[in-house]
Amino acid sequence: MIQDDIKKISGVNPYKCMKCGKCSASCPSFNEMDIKPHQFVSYVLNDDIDALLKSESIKQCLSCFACVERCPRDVKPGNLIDTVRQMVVRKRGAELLSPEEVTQLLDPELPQQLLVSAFRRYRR
Amino acid sequence: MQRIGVFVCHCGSNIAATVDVERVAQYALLEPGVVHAEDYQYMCSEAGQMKIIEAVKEKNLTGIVVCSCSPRMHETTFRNAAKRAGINPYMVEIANIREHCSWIHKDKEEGTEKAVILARAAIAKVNLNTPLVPGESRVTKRALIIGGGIAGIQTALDIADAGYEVDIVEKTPSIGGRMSQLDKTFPTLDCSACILTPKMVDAAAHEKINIYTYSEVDKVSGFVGDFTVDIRKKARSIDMDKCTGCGVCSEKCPMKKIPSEFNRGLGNRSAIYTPFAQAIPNVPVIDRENCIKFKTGKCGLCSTVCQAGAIDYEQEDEIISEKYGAIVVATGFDTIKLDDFDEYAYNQSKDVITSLELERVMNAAGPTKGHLERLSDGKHPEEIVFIQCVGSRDVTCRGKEYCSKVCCMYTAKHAMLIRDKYPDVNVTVFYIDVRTPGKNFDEFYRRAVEEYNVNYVKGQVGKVAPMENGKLLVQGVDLLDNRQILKEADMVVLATAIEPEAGVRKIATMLTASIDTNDFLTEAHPKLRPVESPTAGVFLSGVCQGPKDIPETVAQAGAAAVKAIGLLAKDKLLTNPCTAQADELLCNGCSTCANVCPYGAIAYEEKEINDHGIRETRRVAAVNTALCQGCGACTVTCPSGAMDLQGFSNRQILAEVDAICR
Amino acid sequence: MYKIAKEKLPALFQLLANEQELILPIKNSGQVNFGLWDEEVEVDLTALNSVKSPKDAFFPQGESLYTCKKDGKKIEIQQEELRDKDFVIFGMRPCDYRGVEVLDKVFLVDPVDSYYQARREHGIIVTMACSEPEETCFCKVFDIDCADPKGDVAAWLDKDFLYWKPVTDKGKAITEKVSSLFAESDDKAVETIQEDIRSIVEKLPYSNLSLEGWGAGKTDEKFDSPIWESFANSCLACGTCTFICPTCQCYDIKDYNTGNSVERYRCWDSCMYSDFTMMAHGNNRTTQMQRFRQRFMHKLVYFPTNNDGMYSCVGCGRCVSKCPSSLNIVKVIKRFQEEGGKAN
Amino acid sequence: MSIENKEFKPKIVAFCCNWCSYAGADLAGSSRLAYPADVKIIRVPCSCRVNPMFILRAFEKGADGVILCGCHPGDCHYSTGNYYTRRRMSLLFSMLDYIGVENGRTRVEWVSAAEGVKFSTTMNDFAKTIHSLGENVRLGDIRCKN
Amino acid sequence: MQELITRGKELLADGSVVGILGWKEGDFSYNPEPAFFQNEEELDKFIYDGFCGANLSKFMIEASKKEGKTLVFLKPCDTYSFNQLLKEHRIDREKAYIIGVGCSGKLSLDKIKEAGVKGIQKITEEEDKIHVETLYGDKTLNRSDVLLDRCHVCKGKEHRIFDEIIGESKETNDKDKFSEVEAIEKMSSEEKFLFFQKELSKCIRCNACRNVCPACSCRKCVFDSNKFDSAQKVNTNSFEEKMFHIIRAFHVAGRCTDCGECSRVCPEGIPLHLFNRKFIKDIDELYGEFRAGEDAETVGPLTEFTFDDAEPQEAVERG
Repeated sequence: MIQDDIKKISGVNPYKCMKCGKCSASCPSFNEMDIKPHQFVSYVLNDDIDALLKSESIKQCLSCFACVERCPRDVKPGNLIDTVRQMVVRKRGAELLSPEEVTQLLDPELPQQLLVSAFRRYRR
Repeated sequence: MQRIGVFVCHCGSNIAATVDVERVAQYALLEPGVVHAEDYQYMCSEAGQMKIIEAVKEKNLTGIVVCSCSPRMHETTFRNAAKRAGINPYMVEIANIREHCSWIHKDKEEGTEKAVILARAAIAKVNLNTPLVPGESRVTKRALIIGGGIAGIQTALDIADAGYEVDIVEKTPSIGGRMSQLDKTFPTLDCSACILTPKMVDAAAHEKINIYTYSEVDKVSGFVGDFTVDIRKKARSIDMDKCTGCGVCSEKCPMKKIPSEFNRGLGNRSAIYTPFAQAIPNVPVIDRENCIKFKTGKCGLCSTVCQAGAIDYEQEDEIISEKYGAIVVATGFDTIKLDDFDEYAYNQSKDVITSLELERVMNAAGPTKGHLERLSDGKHPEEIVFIQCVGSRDVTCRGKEYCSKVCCMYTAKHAMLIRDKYPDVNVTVFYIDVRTPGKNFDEFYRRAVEEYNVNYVKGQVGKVAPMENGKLLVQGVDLLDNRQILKEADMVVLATAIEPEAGVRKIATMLTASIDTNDFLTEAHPKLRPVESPTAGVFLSGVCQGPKDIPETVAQAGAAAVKAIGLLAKDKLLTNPCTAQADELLCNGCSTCANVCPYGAIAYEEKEINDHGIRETRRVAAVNTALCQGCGACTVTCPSGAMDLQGFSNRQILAEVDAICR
Repeated sequence: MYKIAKEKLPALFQLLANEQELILPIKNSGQVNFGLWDEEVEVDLTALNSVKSPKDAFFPQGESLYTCKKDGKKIEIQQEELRDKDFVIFGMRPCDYRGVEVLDKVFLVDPVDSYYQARREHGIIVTMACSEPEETCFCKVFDIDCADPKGDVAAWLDKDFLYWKPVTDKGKAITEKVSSLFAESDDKAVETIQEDIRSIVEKLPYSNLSLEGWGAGKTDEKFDSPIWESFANSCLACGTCTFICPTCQCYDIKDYNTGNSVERYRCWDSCMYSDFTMMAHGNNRTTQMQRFRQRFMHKLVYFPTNNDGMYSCVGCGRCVSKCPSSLNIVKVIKRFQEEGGKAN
Repeated sequence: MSIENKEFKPKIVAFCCNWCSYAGADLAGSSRLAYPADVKIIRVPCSCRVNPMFILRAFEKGADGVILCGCHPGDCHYSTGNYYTRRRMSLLFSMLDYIGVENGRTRVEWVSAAEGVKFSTTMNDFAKTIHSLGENVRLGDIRCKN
Repeated sequence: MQELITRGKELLADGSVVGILGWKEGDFSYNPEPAFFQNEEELDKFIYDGFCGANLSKFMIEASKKEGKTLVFLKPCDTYSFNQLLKEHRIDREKAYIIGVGCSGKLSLDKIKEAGVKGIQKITEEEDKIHVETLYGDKTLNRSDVLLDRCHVCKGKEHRIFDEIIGESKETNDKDKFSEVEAIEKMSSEEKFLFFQKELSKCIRCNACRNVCPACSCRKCVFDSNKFDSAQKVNTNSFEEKMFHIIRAFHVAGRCTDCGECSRVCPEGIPLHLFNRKFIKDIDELYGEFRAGEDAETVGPLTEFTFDDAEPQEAVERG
């Protein structure tokens, strides 16, 4: 079940969402997104993963994690987007960065999560 | 040998759906001592109780086991039934097969098996039960109210009107509480002070009510009907008998720049001050931390100007020890700290305020004399944004997971009042849900929208950023439109979550009243005993128990008063007969049990003992059953097992253990 | 007479254990007690006395008698099965063997104790002479020759060999089964061992202990003596002496509730315990003096009175070395002889 | 997971104080917060009523885990009971660990009357621990196993 | 020793005391018994030497019931037990006249035997040596090699309570008292279990440890009464001895003075002090150092608490 995979990878429980929209209110890329952050949660909830996989949003998300930071229900939509993005990468069989490459690119000041998601994006 | 009857309740389908009640009864019949077993729809009903009574008479039962809901629910019911049937009420044991079984186990096989075991344990226990007779204790006909807000005042008035002495302990210099800080009240828009002040005056004037302001509860001991409380009257530095309340001292005080607590820090007060004009008592207090006289030894101006000679710099804290029969907690609430909500810029801009601060801004006696203006520059605002659920319904460590309940309504009130007084101001409310259960509440909210054209947007605000032009850039979302909204606002008002007043934890500990994870006091039963704490003789009034608005608070205050009156009206209380008892033949006289007794209920006496023919004088423990509350601490500390607890004896508990483990 | 080299003993034990249970002295955490043999255990044949006497093999410290099983309101009684397989108990000392003879007088007379009887019938006793008697020994006082053990098989140990002499038919039968490991031996070597032992026994401090004043029929003379009090003052009322004694035979019968059944078992009791022979009305002996007196009067007066003069003490010396308060039967025997005149 | 493990039905005894934890268990019930039926609750007035004898007896008679729940420290209905409990159980559990009884078999948790959720999660977690430890063989009386 | 006898006779003669609790010489060098002397003549058999390890304080319970005072000889470590009994009102200070006796460590017969000694005829004590004459030849042993274990972790040679002191003491403490406990704590759970299983399987439930213990002073032990249905006279199963020893240790926790009598008297040589000392170590670590019997007033650690005591889980997992 792909929905379960997503939940497992992201650690997100979409049922905790109370649909307040604070994620979308916080999102700097809101206007560039076809599926808005808060919709991501309902898409997962409704198991409409195909739409997410095709979505433009996963490329537009800056991984700033404002939505993760501010979500009052600990739903973390940003992690969800990141997870879907990762699934796309996996589906395409794209290669991920090799460990040697990663160390060179590392800046110890940056949040780990940001690095990982950013690398995934720019590797394509 | 006991003759035990087992009665298995279906509780409609509450139990019967997941527990095969007939099988439980069949199995129970195989247990030692059981001579009768049956199941019935509702054991707690009159018909159900009659079944018990009939069975007792027919089968000559000596013990009863009821397999039903929690003993916290119906133990008393079935004990009374036993009494009616003519057997000792303490010959009844309950097997909790609802809360601890049918409600949590879905598989009927599993549920039934567990119910059988729980019944078995109760039967094993009842086999060892002995008839117990409660003792009596006296009731002090005086009540203590902790907290002098609307909840405390109302409770005090109701109890005093019934003819009992009441003391109110309030930690601030005046009674009145949060309600005195409010401007108007929903849904009728009465002026808060106009309806509160008369009650304050009534309380002050009531011959049965004694008010200790600027005082705190220091220590509580005793138990229901007979509490002893130490009240600390903090040094006010004013002789309350001499002060006339003329106010000259405050006017002349050179320390005037101290943020006023009453105005939520938006205005200033002097070091010697009366918190607000209608304060009761109308006697100032010296804030020693900020007073020049106390800081440097110089000044003393207030003392010079006071014609009554009421200023007393030497005054010290005074401890008053008083006995009470009942205690009502009415400690109220505060708003949560917003330090962690950086996105709302509360700490960055003076124009981002909480709703309680807005109350002061709108109030004629407030820092802006009731004019709606920006606190940063005094300008008249054109665009105001309200943000709902700030910290409420928030499961992260920043907020509270509960709904604060009052925000939707006061925000509608604020929006309406602003649009009414200043039609030129645009008001936008960002909300997640609008919750308006209550008489005339939804109508009130709809008026705000339909008559006053307040702009309600379904969605949250993600960020508030102060701009260079002095305005606030509000970035929100309209979920119905699926559109992000950017608004330049002059003011932002945060519907901040409320939480119990900080001191409540300490008070709860002193009262041994339990408290939940959010620091709200726990009620004895969420539905059936909502104004009583599980600790006998302690009652709950107002927001200390959970978020509520003024009408609800007043209603609960009245209910708490009735419960307290019901207690005070009794001359004597029956005490719990489940007390400790020492077996004199086994007692070593070592005093270890007395060391752990929280009630000082164990004394020692030299006694002539006949131990199977050996006569000698021994030092043995004697339990004062009027003082013993039956915790059992002594029983475990006693190495020889001489100390035992009636109703929860070693052998009874072991019998339950054996029955469960077999 | 046979002999077997010491280093071949494990093979002997293995062979014995192949056919039946073998019980012998085993060292566990520094202490020697009789226990079941297997390849893992450390056999110790040098210890003079095991801590507990080997009477356990016939009269265990605790044994189930029968079990009451509950099925609904019905109760079913299951009798514990009697011992029906042979076992060998190896290395019993001569004094302990006498202990078994004392127990026989109790359990094999009418009414016969079937549990004990079954074990006696199936038990094959290999006794072993005491190569190095110690100062606590006084078996000689009871006419036990620790150089010439009785039993189904008698054995002697010297530096290099174990000598093996079948005595009874049972002994001969077991010898047949293991004879492949044995070599024939003459009696000479054993005689040398016996001489050595007897010369040491002569030197033992207690060997000349007199039993004057004790024995059958002395109840009245001893019963009311104030000397008992002086012992009872120091007695801790523990059961050490009783539980290590080869002849103490008192037991209690108790029930154990397993939840679904009740197991009725018997276990050793000690007359030193305050609840010994407790009945519904209380206890016959209310003071430690009375309890202390009971134990020694029983061994030295009552038992001989009822058993043709046979003492129920065998002089093993266990109580002499193990009593926490250093009281023992020798002190009792002697103190009455020394101070007896003062008794009224 | 082995077949034996699947068949293992642990016996878990939970001692709950009347004022907090028992009420917490009631709340878990009325909130329909499930936990394994292996857990059976015994009501005691206060956690300080629980004698180490009770705990050992439970193990003797075949329990695989024993958990003791009381009011949070400071919230005891009898003011101080659970403070004594805390010391007593600290020592008892330490001793059980010392003689080689797996230390997950015993636990103390403070559960208030309002913590139905905590009660349920605690019991789920404890039952899981006992499942992973398997049958109690180090402290039981074999006579009770039949 | 003569000084003790003389003083005892004086006190008897002038009526200060009516009886004397001391030690009486035995048949062998190594088996003096605790005794109650009632007259001067009996006192001629009084002895005080290296084998007088028995702690006499518990005998004061019975002596306290008698008319008049009893003279009791207490070694430094015995005074802790005396104080503890006093704290628990089990004995009467007014009924006791305490002479604190010097102590240079007490001897262990088991250790002498472990050193390969058989057939003991006579033992003579010297400063640092012990001479043993036996049926199988003579032997000389180092005193420190045959001291009771408890003397190596001696609490100190100071009497905590006394009326007068006679005799000199010599320090014998040369080991860390918690090292044995620590060694067990470091074992795996399995190893711990096997260790105690092996030791406790020897237990014959003779109750010597309990009956000698000054802290086990209950009129009727829970294991002898029907209060908990726990009266079993025998270990028919490996559970019972555990139950007995754990509960016994728990009942004396915070009260045990670590006098070591339990280990001294165990006929099976079970190191029973390891239970009590574990509790002492836990108490020291969790609630601050506490010596039961240092005085007769301070309340024990299990009848006290602080608001921030360790949680049971932390206590177990502290490692």
